[in-house]
Amino acid sequence: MVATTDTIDIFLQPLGIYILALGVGFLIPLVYRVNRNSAILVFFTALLIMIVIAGLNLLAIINGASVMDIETAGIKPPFSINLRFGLFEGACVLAVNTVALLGAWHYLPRLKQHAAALLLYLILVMGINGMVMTRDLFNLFIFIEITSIATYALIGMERTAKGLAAGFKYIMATSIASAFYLLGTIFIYYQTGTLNIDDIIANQQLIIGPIGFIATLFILTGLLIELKPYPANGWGLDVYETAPGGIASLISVGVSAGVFFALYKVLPIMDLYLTSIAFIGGFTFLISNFIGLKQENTKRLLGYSSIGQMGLLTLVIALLVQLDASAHIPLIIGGLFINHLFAKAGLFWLAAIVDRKNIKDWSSIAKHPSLLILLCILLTALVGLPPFPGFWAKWELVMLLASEQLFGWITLILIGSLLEAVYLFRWFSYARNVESSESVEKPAEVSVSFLQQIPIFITGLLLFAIAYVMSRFMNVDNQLIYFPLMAGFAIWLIDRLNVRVKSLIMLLAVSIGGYFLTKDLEGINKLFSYLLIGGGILVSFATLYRHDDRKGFYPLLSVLLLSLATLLRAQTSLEFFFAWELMALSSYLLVMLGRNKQNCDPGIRLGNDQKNDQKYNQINAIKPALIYLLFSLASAYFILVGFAVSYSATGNYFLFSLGDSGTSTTLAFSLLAIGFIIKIGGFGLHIWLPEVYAEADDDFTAILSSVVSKAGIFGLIIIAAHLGVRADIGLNPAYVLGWIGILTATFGALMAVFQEDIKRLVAYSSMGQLGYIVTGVALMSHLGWVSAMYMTVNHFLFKGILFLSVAGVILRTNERFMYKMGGLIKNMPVTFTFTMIAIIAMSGVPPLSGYGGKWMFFNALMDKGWYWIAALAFFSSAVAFLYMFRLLQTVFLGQRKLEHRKLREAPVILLIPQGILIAIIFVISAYPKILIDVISTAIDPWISNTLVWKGTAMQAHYGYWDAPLIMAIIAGAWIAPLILLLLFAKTMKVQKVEQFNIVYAAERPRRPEETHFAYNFYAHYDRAIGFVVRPRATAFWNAVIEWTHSFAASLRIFYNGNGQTYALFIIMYFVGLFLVNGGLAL
Amino acid sequence: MMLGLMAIIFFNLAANYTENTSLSKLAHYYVEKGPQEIGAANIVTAVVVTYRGLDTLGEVTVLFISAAGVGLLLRRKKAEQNNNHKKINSVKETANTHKSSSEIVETATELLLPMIILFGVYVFLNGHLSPGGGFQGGAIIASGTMFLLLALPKSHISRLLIAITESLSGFSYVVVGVLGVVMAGGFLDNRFISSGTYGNLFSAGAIPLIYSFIGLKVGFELSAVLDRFRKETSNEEDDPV
Amino acid sequence: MIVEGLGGWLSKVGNFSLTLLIVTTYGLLMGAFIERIIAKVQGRIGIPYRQPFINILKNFFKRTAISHGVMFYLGPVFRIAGGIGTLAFVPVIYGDEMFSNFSMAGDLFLVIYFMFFGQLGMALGAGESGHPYSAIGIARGLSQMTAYEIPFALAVISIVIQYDTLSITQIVAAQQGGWQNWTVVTNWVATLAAMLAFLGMMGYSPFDIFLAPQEIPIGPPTEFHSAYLGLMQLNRALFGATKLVLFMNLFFGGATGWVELMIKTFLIYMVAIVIGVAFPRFRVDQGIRFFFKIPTLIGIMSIIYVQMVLTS
Amino acid sequence: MFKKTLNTEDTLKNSGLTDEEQQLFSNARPQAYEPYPIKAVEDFANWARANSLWILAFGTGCGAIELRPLMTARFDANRFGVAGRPTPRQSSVFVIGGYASVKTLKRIIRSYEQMQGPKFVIALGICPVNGGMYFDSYNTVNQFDQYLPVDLYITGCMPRPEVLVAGIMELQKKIKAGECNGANLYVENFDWYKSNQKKVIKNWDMPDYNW
Amino acid sequence: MNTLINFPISLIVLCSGFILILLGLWGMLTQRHLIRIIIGFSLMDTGIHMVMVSIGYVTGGTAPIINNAVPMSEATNLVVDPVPSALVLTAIVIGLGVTAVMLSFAVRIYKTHKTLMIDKLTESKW
Repeated sequence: MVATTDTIDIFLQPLGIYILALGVGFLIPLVYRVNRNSAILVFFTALLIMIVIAGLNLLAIINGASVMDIETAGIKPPFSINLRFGLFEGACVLAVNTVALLGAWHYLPRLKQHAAALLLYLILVMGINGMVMTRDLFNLFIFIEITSIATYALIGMERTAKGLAAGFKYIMATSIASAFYLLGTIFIYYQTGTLNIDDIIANQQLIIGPIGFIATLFILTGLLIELKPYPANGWGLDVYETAPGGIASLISVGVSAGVFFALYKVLPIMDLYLTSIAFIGGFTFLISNFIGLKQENTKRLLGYSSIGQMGLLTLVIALLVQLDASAHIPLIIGGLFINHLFAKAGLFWLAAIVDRKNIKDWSSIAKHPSLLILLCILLTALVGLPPFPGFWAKWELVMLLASEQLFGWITLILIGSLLEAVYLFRWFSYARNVESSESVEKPAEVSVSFLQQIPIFITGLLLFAIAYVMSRFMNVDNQLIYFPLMAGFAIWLIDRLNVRVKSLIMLLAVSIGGYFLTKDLEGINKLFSYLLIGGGILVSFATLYRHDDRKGFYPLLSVLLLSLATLLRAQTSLEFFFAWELMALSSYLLVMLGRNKQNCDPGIRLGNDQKNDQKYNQINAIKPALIYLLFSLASAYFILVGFAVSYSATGNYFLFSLGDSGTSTTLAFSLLAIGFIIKIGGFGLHIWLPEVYAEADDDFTAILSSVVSKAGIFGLIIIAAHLGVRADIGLNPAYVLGWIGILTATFGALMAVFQEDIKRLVAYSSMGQLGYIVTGVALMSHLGWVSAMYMTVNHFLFKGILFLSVAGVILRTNERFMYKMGGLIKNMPVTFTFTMIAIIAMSGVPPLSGYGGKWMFFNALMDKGWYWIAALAFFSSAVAFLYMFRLLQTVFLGQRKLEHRKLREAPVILLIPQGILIAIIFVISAYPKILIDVISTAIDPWISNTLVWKGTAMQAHYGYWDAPLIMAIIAGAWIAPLILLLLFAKTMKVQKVEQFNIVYAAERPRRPEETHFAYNFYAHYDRAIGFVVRPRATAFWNAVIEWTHSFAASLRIFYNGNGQTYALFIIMYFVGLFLVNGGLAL
Repeated sequence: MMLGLMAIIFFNLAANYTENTSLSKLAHYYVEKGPQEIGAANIVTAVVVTYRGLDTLGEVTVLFISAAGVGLLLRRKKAEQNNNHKKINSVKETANTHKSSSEIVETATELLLPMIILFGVYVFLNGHLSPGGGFQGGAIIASGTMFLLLALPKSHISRLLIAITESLSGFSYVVVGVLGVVMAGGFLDNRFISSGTYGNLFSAGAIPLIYSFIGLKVGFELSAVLDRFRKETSNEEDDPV
Repeated sequence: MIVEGLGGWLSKVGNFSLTLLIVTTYGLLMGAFIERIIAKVQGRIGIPYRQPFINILKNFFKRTAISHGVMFYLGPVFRIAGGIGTLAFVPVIYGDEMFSNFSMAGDLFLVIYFMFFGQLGMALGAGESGHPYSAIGIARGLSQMTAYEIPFALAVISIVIQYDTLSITQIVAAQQGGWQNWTVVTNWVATLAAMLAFLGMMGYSPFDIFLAPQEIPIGPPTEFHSAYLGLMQLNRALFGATKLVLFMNLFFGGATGWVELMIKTFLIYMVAIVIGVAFPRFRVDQGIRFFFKIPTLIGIMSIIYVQMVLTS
Repeated sequence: MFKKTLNTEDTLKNSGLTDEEQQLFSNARPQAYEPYPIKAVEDFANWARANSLWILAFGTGCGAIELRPLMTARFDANRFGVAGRPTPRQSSVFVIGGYASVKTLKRIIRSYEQMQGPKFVIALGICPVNGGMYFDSYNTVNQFDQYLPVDLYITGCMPRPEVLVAGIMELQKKIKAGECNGANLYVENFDWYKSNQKKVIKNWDMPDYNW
Repeated sequence: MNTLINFPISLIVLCSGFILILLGLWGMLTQRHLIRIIIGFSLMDTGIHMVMVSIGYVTGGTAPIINNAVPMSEATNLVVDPVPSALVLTAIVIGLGVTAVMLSFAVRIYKTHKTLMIDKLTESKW
C-alpha cells in the first residue's frame, strides 16, 4: 500500500478499523472517567466510522477497485502480516459492523454502565473484523483470542449464576479449541516455514505425511469447534441461553461469522477433509434443528437455530468448494449468511427486549402488533421465505445442488429447514396466542419503548433491502413479483381507517392490481385469472359482513390475492416459486388471524377425536395455522426440488421448458405433483386441511377453499401441461396421481360424513371434491382436463356459496356443531335455498352444473380405461350425498332450537356474492357450452380438442349430454306435479303447523334438542364401515411428531450441562475426525 | 480412552518429527535481513515488534481486555459501591483484618522494589539489543507489584495512575503505528525514526519507543490484574470499570 | 332421434305423457298383482286390482292437511319429479320412436345420477317435517344407497365396457337377436352384481330397514299424508316400474313391445319379491356390510370378466 | 296456500304449557270441512274413502287382539281395502280397541287429532259404550263418545273378528252414504269435547289441539 | 552417540510438551475443582509453548541475537528460528490473559454458587 500523507485517507483504509478501534478502545477508560456520555459518544462514533470505512471500501471494490491487500510494517508478505479486504471480506465486515452497531444500540443500557464493557465490545467487534481480514495463520489465532477473551468478559458481565457457569464452560471449550489451533499452526509452520495463508496455500505440497495430516486436522478442529458442531456444542448453547441478548447476538452472528470466514480462508488446505466438513455441517444443521423441536427456552432455541444455521453454512461452503463452484459463493453463502446475521441478531434482541424465558410465555406480546410484526418478519426471514435473502440463497443452493445431482444433501437441507420452521413458528404461535380470561397466571404485559425496537426494525429493513439487491443479482427482471408486497404494505398503512373504508380500498386496489397483472394472460392462465382474481374479489366482498376492526386482515388478504395474480403471471419457476411461497405465507398469517377465543396449547399435536367434540371448541386457529404452514412449506420444498430436478436437466428456469427435462421428467413430475397435492390436501397429506378450514375466519375459509386451493390445481395443471403432456411419455406417475385423487375424493367424502362440526364437514367435502379434480388432471386427456377445469370452476362456485352460507350460519348462531343447530330454514330461507342449490350443484345431480363435470369426468375415465377409479368415483359421489344431506338436515331442517327462534337472515353482504354465484351456477347449468368452449380453447395448445358438439348436446365416445334439454325436461317434470299438488291443496284445509306438531303418541316432545336427530347422524354407517376412516393419517402424523420429538430428546442427551463432558466431546471430535479420515492408516 | 487416542496422535507427531537442520524460509529472511531492515540486534524483537507487529498489538490488546475483563467481572455491585463511597479512606478499618508486615519485610521491600522496577525498565528499553523486551520488562514490573502486594498488603496502588498509564501507553502505541503508516512503509513500521547506530540504545527506529509503551502497559496491566484479584476481597475505593 | 320444431317437441311431450300414464298404471297394477300373489301364498285373496288406485284417490280426496313448511311441501314434488324425469330419460320400448321418451338428452349416466334427484328432494321434505324418525329413516336409506351403489356402479361399468357405449338405446340394440345376446347371458357376472344391488334399490326385505314400519313409523314419509302421500304413492309405482325398465334394458335385452316389457319387468320384480318374502330384514349396518362384501366382489369380477373374456 | 291458517283463536291458552313450549306448537283451532260442491265428486270421493280404510295401528285396549286376525287368511280384510298404517297422518280409521283408560285416552286424543280428515272412529266392544266390566273403575272412561265422536260401535265382549268385518262393511256403507261426519262433529263441538276430556285427564300437559 | 543423534534434544522438549498437554487435558477432564481445571489449562498451555519452542530449534543453533558471538554474515547458520520464539511470546501472554479471566470467573462462581465443583454448574442443559 502506498503511503499517503493524507491522514483522513489512511483512516478510511480498512486498516483504519483497527486503528480506530484500538485507539478508541485504549482511551475509553480515560474518557469515561472524565465524562460518561462523551465516552458513549466516542464509542458510537467509532462503531459508526467502522461501518463507514467498511462501506466505502466495499463500494470501491464493487465499483471495480482491485482487492486491497494491506501490508503492515512496510514489508511484503509473507514476511509480515497482511490483511485483505476483498468483496467477501468487505461484505462480511460491513454486515458484522452494522449488526454490532445496532446491537450496541440495543444493549446500550447495560453497556454504558461500565467503561470496560464499552471497550470490550468495541474490541470484540474489531477482533471479528480481524478474523475476517487477516491473512496470517498466527495472527488469526490472536484475533480469535481477542474475540474470545472479550466475549468471556462480556458473558461474565451480568454475573448471573447461570451465566458464569456457562461462561466457564465456554472458556474451557474454546481454550481447548484454540490450543488445538495453535498446535496446528505451529506444525504447519514447521512444515511450510511460513505463516502466511496465501503462502501456505502456495506451498501446499509441503504439508505432507502424518505431521501435515495432524496439523491440518488440528487447525480444522480448532475452527470447527468454534463453529459449534454437534455434539460438541453444549457449551455454546449454554452461552446463548444465559448471555444477555446483545452479547448472545454478537456471539451468534459476529463471532461465528468471523470463525466461519476463517474456516473459509483455510479451506484450500483442507481438501482432504471437505467431505468430513460437509458431513459435520449437514449433521449439525439437521440435528440441531431436530433438538430445537424440544426446546422451550427462547434463547436456547435461538441458539439451536444459530448452530443449525452455521452448520448449514459450513455444509454449503464445503460443498461449494468441493464442487468448485466459487462463482456461487456470493449469492448462496452471502445470502444465507446475511440472512442469518440480521435475522438472528434481531431475534436475540427481540428476545432480550421481551424478556420471556419460555417461549410459552411469549403470549404476553400478543397485544403488541409492532413486536409481533417484527417477530414475524425475522422468523420469516430466518426460515427462508420470500422475499428475504434466505429465500434467494436457498433457491440458488438447491438449484446448484440439483444440477450436481446431490439430492441427498438437498433432502437433508430441506428437512432441516422444515424442522427449523417448526420450532420457530411454534414460537410465533405462542406469541400470537391471546390469553384467555380463565388463565390462572397471566404473564405481565410487556412494555417496550419504541426506541428499543428501532435496532430490530432496522435489521428488518436491511433484510428487505438486501433481498431486493439479491434478486437484482439473480437477474429477476420481473419487478412485478414484488407488487403484492408493496400493495400489502400500502394497505397496511391505512390499516387504522374504518374497516369499511379500508376493505373497500383493498378490494379496489386488488381489482385494479389484479386486472393489470392478469390482463395480458392467455390460455389456462387467463381462465384461472378469472377464477382466482375475479372469484377472489367476489368472495372477498363477503368479508365486509364483519364489523370488527380486523387489523392486519386486509393487507394480508391483498398480498394473498395479488400473489395469486403473480403466480399466474410467472414465466419462470423462480417467479412461480416466489409467488407460491408468498401465497403460503400470507395465507398462513390469515389463518392465524382466525378464531382466537380460547386459549389452548398450540403445540403441533393434532386433535381429531370424534368423541370429544367439546374439545374442539377449545381449539383456536393458531395450532392449525402452524400445521398449515408446515405442510405448505413441505409442499413448497417438494416443488422446489421438483423445479431443481427439472433445472438440472434443462438448465433454465422457464416454465415452458419444463417439458425438456428428458429422463428426469418422471421424477420432476412426481415431486412437483406431491408438492401440489399437499397444498390441495391429498389423501394422507390432508390432515392440515380440516383443522385449518375449520379454525380460520369463516369468510376466509371461503376464500381459502374456493380460491386459494385452486392455486394447487393451477400448479398441477401447469406441470401436467408442461411435463405430462409435452414430454409425451407414458407417465406412470399420472396414474398414481389419478389414484391419489380418487382416494382423496373417497376418503374426503367418508370423513365428511362423520363430522359434527359444520366447518370441518365442509372442509372435508372440499378436500373430496378437489380429489376428483386431481384425478381429472391426471387423466391427461382433453376431456379429462375439460372436466377438471369445469369441476374447478364448479368447485369455486359451490364451495364459495357453502362456506359463505356457513359463515352466515355461524355468525347468527354462534355455533359450529351441527347438532346444536336445526330448523334454521325458518330464519334463513335464503341461505338455505342457496345452500341447497350449491349442494345439488356439488352432488352432481342433474340438472345443475355438477352433473356436467361428473359426466365428462366419467366419460374421460372410461376413455382412459381407468375403470376402478371410475367405480370409486361413483361410490364417493354417492357417499357425498350422506354428508350433503346431513348438512342440510341438521342445520336447516329438523327442530329449531328455542334460542334460535329469533335469529335473522344472514347479512346481505354475505348473500350478495352467494347470489351472484348461484346465478352463475344456473347459467352454466343451462348452457354449459359457453364455459366448456372457453376451457377447451385454453387447453387446445396442450391437447387438441376432441369434443364433439351436436347442437346443444355434447358427444363423447361413450355417451352424450344435452344440458339445456335436460334442464327443460326436469323443469317440466318438476312443475307438473307441483301444479297438481297445488290444485289439490286448494280443495283441502291446509294448516301450517309448528315444529312440535309431529306425530307422537305416548309422550309429547319436550325440547327441540331431544327431538332433533343430528348427533352422530350416521352411527350405523360408522358401525358398518367406519373402521376405514379412523383417523389413521392423523395417527400416523402424530406418531411422526411424537417420534421426532423423542428422537430429538434422545439426541440432546449429550447436553448434560457439565463442562467436562463438553470438553471431552471436543477431544472426541478431534479423535473422531482423525479416525474417520484414516488416521490409523498412517 | 480419548486421552489415550490423543496420546497416540501425539506419538504420531513425535515419531515423525525430525529436528530442523536449517532455518525456515521466513526465519532465514528475518535473520538475514532483519538487522539491516529493522536495525535490531535481537531478531526476536524485530520479529515481534515489526514483522509481526500486528500480532503484538493484538497481544497487548489481549492483555488489555483481559485486564478490563477481570475488572468487569470482579467489580463490586452498585449497592456495595454506594456503601463504599462513604468510607473511601477505610484502609484503617481493613487494617484489622491484615496484620501489618514486620519491619524487616517493610524495609526489604523499600529497598528491593525500586530495583525490580528499574530492572524491568532496563529490560524493555534494551529489548532490541539483548534478550528481553516489553513483555518481559512489563512482567518484571508486575512482579514488583506482586511483591509489594504480598509484602505490604495494606499498600495502596493508585487506580487512576494505572488507568491513565494503561490507556495512554496503549494509545501511544497505536499512534506510533499510525505514524508508521504516515511516515514510513506501513502500519507499525518502526522505521519512521531513523534506525540510528546499530547496536546502540537509541537505534532500531521506534522499537525502544514501542517497547517502552508495551513495557509500561504490560507492567501496569498485570499490576492492575493482580490488584483487582486482591481487592476483590477487600473493600477498596470505587472502581470505575 | 332428431326432434324438430315446436310441433315435434309437443308431440314428444304428448308421447311421453302417454308413456308416463302407461308406466304408472302398469306400476300400480303390478303392485296390486304382487300383493295378490303374496296373499295367495299366504292363503288369502288379497287386495283388488283397483286398490292402489283407490288408495291414491282417497289420499287426494283428503280434506285436511298440514304443512311444515316449503320444503315439506316440495319434497313430494321433488320425489315425483325424480320419478318422471328418470322415466323421461329411459327409452321404454326398443325401436319405437314413440316410447323412446327423451333419451336423446342423456345417457345411462344421466339416469343413474338423476335417480338421486327424487331421493334428495324427498329427504329434504322429510327433514323439514321435523320428525326424528324421518331423519333416521333417511340416514339409513342414504347409507344403504351408498352401499348398493358400489356393485351397481361396477356392473354398469362392466356393461359399458362390454358394449362400448353409455347410450341405453345402443345397449339395448346390442342385445337384440335372441336371448343369447342378453347381458344376463353374455355378462352374467355383471348382471348378478346388478341384481344384488337391485334388491337394495327396491327397498324390499331384507333391505327395508329404512322404512321399518314398526320401529320408526315407515321412516321418511312418517309425516306425509293426503295429497303429498298420493304423489309419493304415484311415484312409488312409477319409479319402481322405471327402475325395472332400466334393468330390463341393461341386462335383459330390453323390450320391443309392451307385452314383452310387462313380462320381463314382472319377472325382474319377482326376484326382489321372492327374496323379500324369504329373508328377514337386515339391520342397516349389516346391509351395508353385505353390499361391501359379496356383491362388490362380484362387481369387481364382472369388470375383470369383461376385460379378460369379452374384449379379448 | 301456506298462509291458509284456519283459525287463529288460541288453543294454547289453557293448555298449561310454558310460554317457551307454547311457541313450539301451533295454536290454531281445527275447522270443519264442507263436502265437495259437486255431488258426484263427493260420492266418488266417499266411495274411494270407503274402499281404502287405513287403520291406525294403535291397539288401545284388549280388543286390539281381535284386530290381528282380520289380516289373516281367514278373514283377509285386505279384500275390502283395509290396511294398517303405522302413522296417524296417513290413517283414516281409528279403532278404539276396547276400554279406554284415562291414560290411554290422552294418547288416543292426540293420535286422533293428528289424523287428517275425513277420519272415522270405530269403537270396539262394550267398554267404550258404557264402561263394560270396568264401569266402576276409577281410571276407565265409561262413555267414550263424551270424549271423541264415534262413527260406529261394534259391541260385544269380545266382538269376534267376523263382527269386526261386518262392522267395517257397515262403516263403508255409512261412508259411502256420507253419514260419517265424526271429524266435523268433533270440530264443531270442540269446546265441549275438550272440557270433557280435561275433566278426566288431570295431567293435561299438551296443546288443546294436537295438530 | 548414535542414539543421541537419533534422539535429538528438541524431541525431548517436544515430547515433554506433549506429555504436559496430555496432563493438562487430563486435568481439565477429570478434576472437578475449578482451580484444578485452571491449573490443567495452564499445564496444557505450557505444554504447547514447549512444543512451539522445540519446533523452532535448529540443530546446534543459538539465540537469534546478532552480537559478537553471532556475526551478521553467519547468522543464518548459527541461530535458531526466531519466529516460534516470537510466537511463543505472544502465546504466553494470551495464555496469561485467559488464565486471568478464568480465575476471575472462578472467583465469581464461588460467590454465586458457593462451590467450585464443575459438576454442580449444570443449570443450563438440553
